[in-house]
Amino acid sequence: MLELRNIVVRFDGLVAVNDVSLDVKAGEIHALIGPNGAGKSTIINVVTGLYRPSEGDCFFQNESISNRPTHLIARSGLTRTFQNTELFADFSVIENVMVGLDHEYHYGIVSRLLNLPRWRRNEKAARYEAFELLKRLKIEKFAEQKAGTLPFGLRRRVEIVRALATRPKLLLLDEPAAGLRHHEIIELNQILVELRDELGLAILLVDHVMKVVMAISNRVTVLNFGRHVATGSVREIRSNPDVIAAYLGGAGGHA
Amino acid sequence: MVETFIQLMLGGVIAGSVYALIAISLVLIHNGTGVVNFAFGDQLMAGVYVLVFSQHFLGLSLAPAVAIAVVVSGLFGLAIQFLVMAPLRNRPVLIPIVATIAIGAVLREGIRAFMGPNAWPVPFLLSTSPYHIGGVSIVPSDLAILGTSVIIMLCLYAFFEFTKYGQAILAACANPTGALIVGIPAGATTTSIWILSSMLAAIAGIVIAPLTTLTPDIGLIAIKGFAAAVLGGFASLPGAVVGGVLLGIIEAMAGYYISSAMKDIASYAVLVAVIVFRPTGLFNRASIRKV
Amino acid sequence: MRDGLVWMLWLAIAVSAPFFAGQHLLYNIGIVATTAAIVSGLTLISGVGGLISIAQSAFVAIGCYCAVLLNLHLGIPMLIGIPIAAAVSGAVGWLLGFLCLRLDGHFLALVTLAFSGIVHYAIINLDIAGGAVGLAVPTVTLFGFVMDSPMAIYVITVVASGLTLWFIGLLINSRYGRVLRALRQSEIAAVSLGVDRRSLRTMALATSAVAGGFAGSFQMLQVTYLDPHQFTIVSSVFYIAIMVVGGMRSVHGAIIGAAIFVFVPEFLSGLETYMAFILFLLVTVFIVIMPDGLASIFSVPGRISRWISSRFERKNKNA
Amino acid sequence: MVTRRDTLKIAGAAMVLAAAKTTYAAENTGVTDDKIRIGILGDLTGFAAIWGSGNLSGGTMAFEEINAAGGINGRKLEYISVDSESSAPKGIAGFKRLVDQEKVFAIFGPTSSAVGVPMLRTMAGSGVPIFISAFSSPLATNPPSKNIFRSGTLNDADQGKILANYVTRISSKRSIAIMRQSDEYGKTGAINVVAQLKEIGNVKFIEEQFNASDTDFTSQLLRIRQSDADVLVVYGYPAPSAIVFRQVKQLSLPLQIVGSTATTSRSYAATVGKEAVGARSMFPTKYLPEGADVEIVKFRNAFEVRFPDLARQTRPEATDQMAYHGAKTLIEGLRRAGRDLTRETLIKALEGLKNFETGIANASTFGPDRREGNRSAYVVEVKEGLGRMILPGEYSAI
Repeated sequence: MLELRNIVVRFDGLVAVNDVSLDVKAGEIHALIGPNGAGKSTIINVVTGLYRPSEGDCFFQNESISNRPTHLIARSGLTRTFQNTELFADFSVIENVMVGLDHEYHYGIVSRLLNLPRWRRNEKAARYEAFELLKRLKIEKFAEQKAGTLPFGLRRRVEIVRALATRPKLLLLDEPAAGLRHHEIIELNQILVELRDELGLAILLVDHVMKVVMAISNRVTVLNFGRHVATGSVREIRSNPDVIAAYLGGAGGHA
Repeated sequence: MVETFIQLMLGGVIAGSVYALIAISLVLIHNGTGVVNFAFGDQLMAGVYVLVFSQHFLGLSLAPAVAIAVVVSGLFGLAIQFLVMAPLRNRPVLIPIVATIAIGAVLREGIRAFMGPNAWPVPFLLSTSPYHIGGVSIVPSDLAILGTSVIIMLCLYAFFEFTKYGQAILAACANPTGALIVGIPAGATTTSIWILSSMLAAIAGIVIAPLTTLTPDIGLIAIKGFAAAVLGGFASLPGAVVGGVLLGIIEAMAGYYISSAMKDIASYAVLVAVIVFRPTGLFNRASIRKV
Repeated sequence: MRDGLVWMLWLAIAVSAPFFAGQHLLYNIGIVATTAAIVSGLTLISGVGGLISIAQSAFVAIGCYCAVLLNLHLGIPMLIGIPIAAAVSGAVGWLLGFLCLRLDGHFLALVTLAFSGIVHYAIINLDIAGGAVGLAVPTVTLFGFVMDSPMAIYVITVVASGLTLWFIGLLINSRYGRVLRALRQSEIAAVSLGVDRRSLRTMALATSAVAGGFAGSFQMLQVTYLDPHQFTIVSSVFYIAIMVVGGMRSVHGAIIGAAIFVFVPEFLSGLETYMAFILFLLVTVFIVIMPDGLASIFSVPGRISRWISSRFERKNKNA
Repeated sequence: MVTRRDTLKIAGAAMVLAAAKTTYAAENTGVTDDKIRIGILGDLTGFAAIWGSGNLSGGTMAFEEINAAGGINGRKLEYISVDSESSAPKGIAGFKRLVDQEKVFAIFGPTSSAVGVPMLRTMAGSGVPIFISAFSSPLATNPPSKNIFRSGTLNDADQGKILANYVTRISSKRSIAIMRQSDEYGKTGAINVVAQLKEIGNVKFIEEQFNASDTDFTSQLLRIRQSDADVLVVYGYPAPSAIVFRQVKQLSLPLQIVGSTATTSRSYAATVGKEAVGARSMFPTKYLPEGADVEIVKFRNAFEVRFPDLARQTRPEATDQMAYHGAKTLIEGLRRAGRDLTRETLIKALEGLKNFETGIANASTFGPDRREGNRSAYVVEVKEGLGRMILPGEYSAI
């Protein structure tokens, strides 16, 4: 579904990602792990079009997206969340989700200005769907609360709902478990598994929290110093000596 | 022909160093506090009026009058920071910017009412009699502007590169949270930037005003300084100086080789072209925001 | 207070004014209305969209001059020419946005500043448009009647600016407004959700240009003369100040800001040459103590009632 | 239940109804048995305040003096000052306020072309007598409106004509350079200079422009150097003109400078510096505000006592002087209109003024089709030590 071929990213001579290939299959949860500075977030930014790869190519559903603008990548079914959450703080929760739905419930300026039925119908439908999505993640009772006032765990969840609102085929989650408490992590795991199994979503998960990664991932890719170390099932990864070396800090020499 | 060209260049460079003097301070405030200071031109004007006031009504001689002007202007910068900028610190950036517009108007209209709308004579710091070198006339008092802007830029450069305090300010500008962790209070750096830039305003004014005629509307020239800062990329002090001088030269050339009617249109058109085709300014490389 | 109630208040003032107000007050209300409508364009691009445009007076100029020149040279009646002129102004706004909104929105402030300068100096040197001397604005005719009485001009301008304000208000409360606000709060999140920031912001700039050109032309019917001095960078900056002082999140802020800058100077006129000094001192104080603009007083009743109801709920819970 | 549509309908109907209502001003509005209400309208704040504050001080002084002397035909003057804030919309608002709300009989002002010219249609349509002393756009009196008079100052059409005549006379090469401000002021002046030069014939000229906020004029002056002009006309505000004056000398251009009346403030030569020596400017009268003429000395002393705050700013200036003269002319009109004062009789009385002297500015003359009180000027020259003197000779535009 998503395929990275030999991606290289350089900033001012500094190589952040070096020759990384990766593929995410439909309907799987794919985890991307690695120590700090391994280039995980850079990969997400490349996939979503915020950075352009210096070399290599990026395919989504067999089409190259390397030169596509960010918003078109999102519209083609690839949506992300952010490491430090990027909610629209002044908006209510439901408005946040409605921004995600904006493209689905399109109406023209004219129909708003002339008060045509189309805008009212679409606004209503969007609000309804947003509410249903909030229900799915069991946060509908916060619908009218200002997003900026929510506790961190809830904000993450709102961000996931907002991403779902764009009807993605592949969800990119940038450290969704960072800063969450134990029971929140368990709930998160449940949600992600549900999304995969019920909606058939593919998920690319970037995280260090092993409680998440190891519990739900179908496959795992490990990066270190911007290089690909290994890809495989959770069990394969656990027993891979290169991975162990990478985490223990001694695997610089492996290519 | 060659003399004409050199004379033209010289005129452009002098006018450009006026713009550069202003651009330096605008860039300083913008980088340090995130605010575009629309009051700067009026601060510059007010600084000179303090000088004039000290001379004409307090009977001081030039040197102490200059000192008073610079100090009063610095105190005014302190007042701006404490009374206006600090309370507005967490607001959308447009609000402190509009506050500077209002502060500028307070100064301009206050001075107009108190010192009158007519021009005041300001003492020249250097002679206005030109030297003629090979058909080109060079005026010492004009060179004072160029000299001052170069000196100020060098001083600022030295201050930020070689003093601990300057380094601290730079660090705080680049990363307020980080600076806080290291123990540099964020408020202190913005305060010192406001004081510093306000003192620069008075100095710039005292150098510029004798040559441009002191009226309450002299601050309008800051628009050109702003344009110069844009041309230089709005990020670096050397960029501001080069931007200012370049703008002056463009104006002079357009005024002579195209027509005086096209002078401003040409320079603004260059500005638009720069922004559209080289949005980070002529002298900066693109930077990437970390997510 | 509910949005609708505020609108009713404006409508009530506009409609009842002819019955109680003299010509002077009527004229001032007309100026407030047109100024507010001009500023409402800025509310859309800056207050809602978070971008700074220093070109509003340039858009006003383009609208005014087009309408007047269409009338003088092609004989197109003003009331037909003004919408055409507003469209021209909008097209220019669109082009400007298209050129400079490719990348970061911050460049808009700089490009519009330069653009304001270019338009001002172009007008000054354009002899067909009266050049520096300016142009008298032709009178409006409607079905063959010359509408030049103060009352007729009041009605025309207030209706036109009311429509502009109403349209911009609707736009702000539509999905366009929502997405623009989203872009202001987190550009990166909005773009990652599929929001096309470039086309959206370009449209917003074009719309603000239309508002400026349209309402500005009607203001010129009141002022009766196009003087290039009315269209400088300084006047563009002034429009921004009006927006912020009134409140930059809604069109009500534009109306309040315009009213302040029209009525407060008259109230302070006894100060003579010190008037503007005191006025801007007050404005500075206003900005510091009410940074959300004076329009935020409209939210006070709502906040009080919410506070009361929250107290009430808590009591119920306790009981 | 009233729906939104209903409210809009009601609103629309009310507007139409209101549109039918109009107000009429009476011929003697603002005149009572013992009072005449006069509005003083001018720019007290903003870029054009130079002229507005002069209009206010000169007007105030003249009105106070006549009141102290017992008033006009048994009536005291009551004056109301309104600030037009250097803005055209505010000028019209101020005018409407004076006429509609303050119910004044006549208006003394407005004071700048940027405000005054946009107001002309409103002023002409109102029928209220308007007396201008400060701004110089020829449009104010040409075509003449029944109720708009101007005196003291020199309009830009006349000034352009006089300048052209004068510089042609003093130019030995019959080649003139013109540096003009890019705005309305400079443009109107230059148009008229050029028109008159063409009228005279056999004169070469070159025209360059600059902005009021410019600081460097090298490019324009170098273009002028390419021509063989020996006289330079500078038509612009004091601040840029001062730099032009200085740079001409610094570039050693062999030009005799002749500035417009804007370059004649008392401190002007000092702002230019020693380069001002020898420069000439138009001046709308033969009396300098710092001069020793009897009436001027009287005026200056009274002014300094009445406005110590302004005296500190090296005033009175020409603007105060012209306003004082203008207000005295208006007072003379009111006096001659007699006890039976109406707008019609005031206009008739003003039209009857011929060579009305105040000893402060050039005599005012009006007529049934003449609304411009002063149509002649003098030339002032800056001497060594930066003092100035009026050169002999009066130059008339008629």
